[in-house]
Amino acid sequence: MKSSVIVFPGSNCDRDIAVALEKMQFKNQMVWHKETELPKSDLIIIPGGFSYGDYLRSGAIAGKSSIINEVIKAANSGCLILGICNGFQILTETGLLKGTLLRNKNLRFINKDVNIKVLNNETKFTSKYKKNQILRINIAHNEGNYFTNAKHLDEMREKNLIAFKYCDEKGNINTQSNPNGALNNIAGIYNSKKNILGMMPHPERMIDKLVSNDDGINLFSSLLK
Amino acid sequence: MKFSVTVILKKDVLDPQGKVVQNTLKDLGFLNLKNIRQGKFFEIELNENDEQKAKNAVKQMCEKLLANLIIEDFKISKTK
Amino acid sequence: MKFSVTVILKKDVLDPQGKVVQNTLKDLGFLNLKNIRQGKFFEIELNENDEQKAKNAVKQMCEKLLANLIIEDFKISKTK
Amino acid sequence: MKITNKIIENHGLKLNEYENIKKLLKREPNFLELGIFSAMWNEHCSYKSSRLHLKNLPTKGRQVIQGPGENAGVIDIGDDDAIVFKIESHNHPSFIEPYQGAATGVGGILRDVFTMGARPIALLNSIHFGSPKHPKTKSLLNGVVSGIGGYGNCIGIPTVAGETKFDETYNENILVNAMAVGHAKKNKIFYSKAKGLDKTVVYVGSKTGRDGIHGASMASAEFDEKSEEKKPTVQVGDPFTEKLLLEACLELMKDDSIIAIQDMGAAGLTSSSVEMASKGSLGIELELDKIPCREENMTPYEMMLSESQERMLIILEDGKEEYAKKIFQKWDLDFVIIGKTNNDKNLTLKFNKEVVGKIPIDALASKAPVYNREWVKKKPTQYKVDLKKLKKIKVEDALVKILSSPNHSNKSWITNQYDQMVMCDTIQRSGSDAAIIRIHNKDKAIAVSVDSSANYCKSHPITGGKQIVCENWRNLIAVGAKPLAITNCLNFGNPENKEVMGEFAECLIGIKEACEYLNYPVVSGNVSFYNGTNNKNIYPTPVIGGVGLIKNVSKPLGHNFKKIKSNIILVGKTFGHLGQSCFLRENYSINEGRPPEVNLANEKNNGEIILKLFEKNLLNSVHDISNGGLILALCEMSIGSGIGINISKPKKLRNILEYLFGEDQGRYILEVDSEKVKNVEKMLITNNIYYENIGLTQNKYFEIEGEFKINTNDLFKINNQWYNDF
Ligand SMILES: Nc1ncnc2c1ncn2[C@@H]1O[C@H](COP(=O)(O)OP(=O)(O)O)[C@@H](O)[C@H]1O
Ligand SMILES: [Mg+2]
Repeated sequence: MKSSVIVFPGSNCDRDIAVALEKMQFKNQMVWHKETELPKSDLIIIPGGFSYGDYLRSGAIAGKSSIINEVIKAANSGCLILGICNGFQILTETGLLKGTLLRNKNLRFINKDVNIKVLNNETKFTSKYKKNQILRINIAHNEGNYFTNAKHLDEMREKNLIAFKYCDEKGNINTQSNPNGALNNIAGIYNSKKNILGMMPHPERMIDKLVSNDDGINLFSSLLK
Repeated sequence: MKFSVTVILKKDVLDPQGKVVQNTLKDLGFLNLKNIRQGKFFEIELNENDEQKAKNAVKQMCEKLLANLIIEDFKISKTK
Repeated sequence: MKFSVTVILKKDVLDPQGKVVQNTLKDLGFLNLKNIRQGKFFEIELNENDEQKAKNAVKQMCEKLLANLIIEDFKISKTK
Repeated sequence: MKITNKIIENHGLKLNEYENIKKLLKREPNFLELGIFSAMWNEHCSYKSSRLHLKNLPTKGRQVIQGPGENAGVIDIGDDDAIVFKIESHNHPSFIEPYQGAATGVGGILRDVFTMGARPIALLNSIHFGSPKHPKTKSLLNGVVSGIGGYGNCIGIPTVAGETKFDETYNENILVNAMAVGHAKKNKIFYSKAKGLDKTVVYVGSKTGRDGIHGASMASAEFDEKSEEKKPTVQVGDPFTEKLLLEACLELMKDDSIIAIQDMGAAGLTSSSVEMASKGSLGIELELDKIPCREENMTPYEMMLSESQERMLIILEDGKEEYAKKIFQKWDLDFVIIGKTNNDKNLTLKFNKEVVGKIPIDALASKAPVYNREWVKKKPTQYKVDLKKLKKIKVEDALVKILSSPNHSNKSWITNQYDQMVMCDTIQRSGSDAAIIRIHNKDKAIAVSVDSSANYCKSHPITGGKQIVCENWRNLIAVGAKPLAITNCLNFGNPENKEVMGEFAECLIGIKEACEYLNYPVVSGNVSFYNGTNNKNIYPTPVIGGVGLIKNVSKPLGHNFKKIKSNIILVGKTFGHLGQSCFLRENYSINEGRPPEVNLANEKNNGEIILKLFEKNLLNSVHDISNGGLILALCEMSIGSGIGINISKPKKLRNILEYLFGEDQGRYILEVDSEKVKNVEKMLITNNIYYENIGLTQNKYFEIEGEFKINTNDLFKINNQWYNDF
């Protein structure tokens, strides 16, 4: 399995994701944003961080970089794309995923472990999880408040495109278990072909029991298959 | 030639920032505040004498980068 | 009564955001861009018919919350 | 421009200092030169009031690779690994503009660490605010916390520990101290000492603007009503550019292109160039036309004194210019050759081909003034607490009062705004006695903590000085780390006041004694004087940042109780000392009294035995006892876990309040499995350690027999209320 991690100026979870991919035996390459060509890959990851300082809007400027055109091409030809945190924001800015990520409801940066529920385990990203499994996973963002229009929300419900929702430890999805105000507690979504996943929580931070837990491992092992 | 551009969230988009600002202002005692919306503001200076061309360029800047048309509207006006 | 307020960094204060936006616009091919500065924009609606009073309230909002006077200047204008 | 007395004063120089400048130059300085002297001779850069006292601190040890005098201290943690760390204050800028002040404080201390070739791996902060009731406190707290987070989160370095305190003494002068810790290879440490003639001097990073001109002299002056007017000096941080600068510098450092490197911190280009030349006993010539400027028409004066952030000065080996330039271009950063080293031992400044300033380097550095300021000893207070004379209070009520007070409330409102996990090596996050950061790809880790005790230092500076070093040591021990070395940030009032100077001198005596006894040397630090307004000085607030080593890292114990029916063992003697306790302050507003005595021998013995118990895996959890005494420490262990306790009243002590709330030093609480108790006790006894078996953990209820019983959930709520309402 060949993976590529796109590195923008200001990306800062690039090393963390590379460590995770290597640990899971992916053949990984780091791709600097000024490159005009992507190495052949089965999986492209846009990591978290503050690309271009999150200036203007988070993800906006990275969304205009030359490498992103290559990512769009790859996506259209069916390559798997995973955007984590800032990566998710970049994917919405390019239009590969619909909707947008607004400022957190409390207007503060939030870093903590939260619970999320796996809504759809029939995708290339989540096949190793059980349906409705609850994961404990770290979030760290200023703009994670997912928003989209009613039509798109309906479409996502119909086609099962909502990947994860924030919930409490018992799996209840409600306002109390919503850390950032995201519409319907949405923590991650797919595009309609389900080859693109954008998520705010950081699976790469959950692969080592010494640091946290290993709830993120199955995301990578699902992809390996 | 100088332009000023305002970018603001579309009406049907949730505005967490505006809401917090509104509540804070109310707490500060501004009881006659009816509504406040927050957006971005740009002051753009171009090396271009043809007003139509300049305006067009600014419009493109907005469409390509400065505004996210899915959630935001923009307005351009010429300043002296 | 409606007002619009723009808040912008004082001259000489570093504007990291503006710098990155400017470079990106250049990269996108807007070569005649001379300068861009980014600020905040507010649309404020008040339940108040006395223009002087209303303006005063908006000014106070700016001073107390909307602008950081240490590094920012603000401008108020009445809109219809 | 004619240099008048007024101009001299505005530069923060005294008239006799000006006379001295003329003697050293053998002529009158011009305006640019005067500016440069003022930047180098002010308190912040010259350490003129503190130097004589700092000299006495212990700075050596087998673990020390580089002590004070460089950008940061360096210690050896075995194999080929070194840890580089330092703490710095950004008090005055943060009071004027809390977000940017705090942010640039973090940016500045990070540069100190990566200049030395280290990748930063952790950030800490110590922040002190005025009374929560003071009208400015709320916005200052908000601004400072989001500024610290804003910078650290963006650049991608975890902020893992700190302390947050409120006291009236900081109403008009908050403290914002930031500490950075980095990891380097022992044989790849970079220093600021220039070497060699005719070597290229390069400017890299952001452009120079008019920001922060005279920042260093602002940090060396008291505040008064007019300080609001000093606003234009506010610097804005750009963590995005700093991230690029960090990566570019570390990339260049992979080979041997760099002779010397120095970040531009306080007094910008002036102090960086002078320091490099001074350390290398060389001269340096700069062509100021080449400086990349952000604004139009900047003068040499402005360029030399600007404190624009995210800039570095590098001296390169011959022939490396092109190679280095490519790296900085890749990261979209300015890279400009601005000068050369020479052997005439002057700072020579050229502008438009003309020499506009020429000053002997030693006049700016080694011949800068050093003062032996007058100081007086603190008279120890005679005040003794007499509980009988105070209004009666129930244990439970006193506890609730403390737990819900701003100073003792749970800090997650703050720590949740910091990315603590990025880099994926944070083994123990905020909320415990010390944070633990694994060395990437290795089995070892470091523990870090920052501590201060201003009220102890105010009451009895020598004891206070000792106590903070010990408390910091104890916090590292409590997570199983062997304490190695410290950095310190000395926040004091006006040194021209002899009481303040006395507090400074005596705190340092205390720090020195404790560091020597514990073999806990000082490897870096920072002094911040003039914290006060119109002759009202803050309490003396030295802050200690410590680093310890965990050789074989495993899942940390933390201080949360793990099981019910474990034994609770109290290590160390309880005398019931209530002077300066938070019990008296929170419940009776009594600020008098002496701080608890520090017994260094006990401190050391108790700490060392705890480490042995760790090694033998005999403990379930550990917590040190500090502010609030035994009961508060027990509460903290319960709140995090939901597991309660059941302890009986002491038989010997006269008074239960003294027993539970006394702040006697050198104590720890251990949670031990019942099967292991024998073993633990045996080790304590053979090592002559005083201990008491005080009770057991139990389900859900926090209970002092015959006194009160409270649900741990309620304790949690009480402890978590304040910030949420804030
Ligand atoms: N400003 C801050 N930044 C990061 N962590 C903080 C801050 N303030 C407090 N903390 C964390 O909160 C916890 C409790 O702090 P404190 O009561 O000072 O601990 P201790 O008494 O053990 O030194 C510690 O883990 C500390 O690191
Ligand atoms: Mg502690």
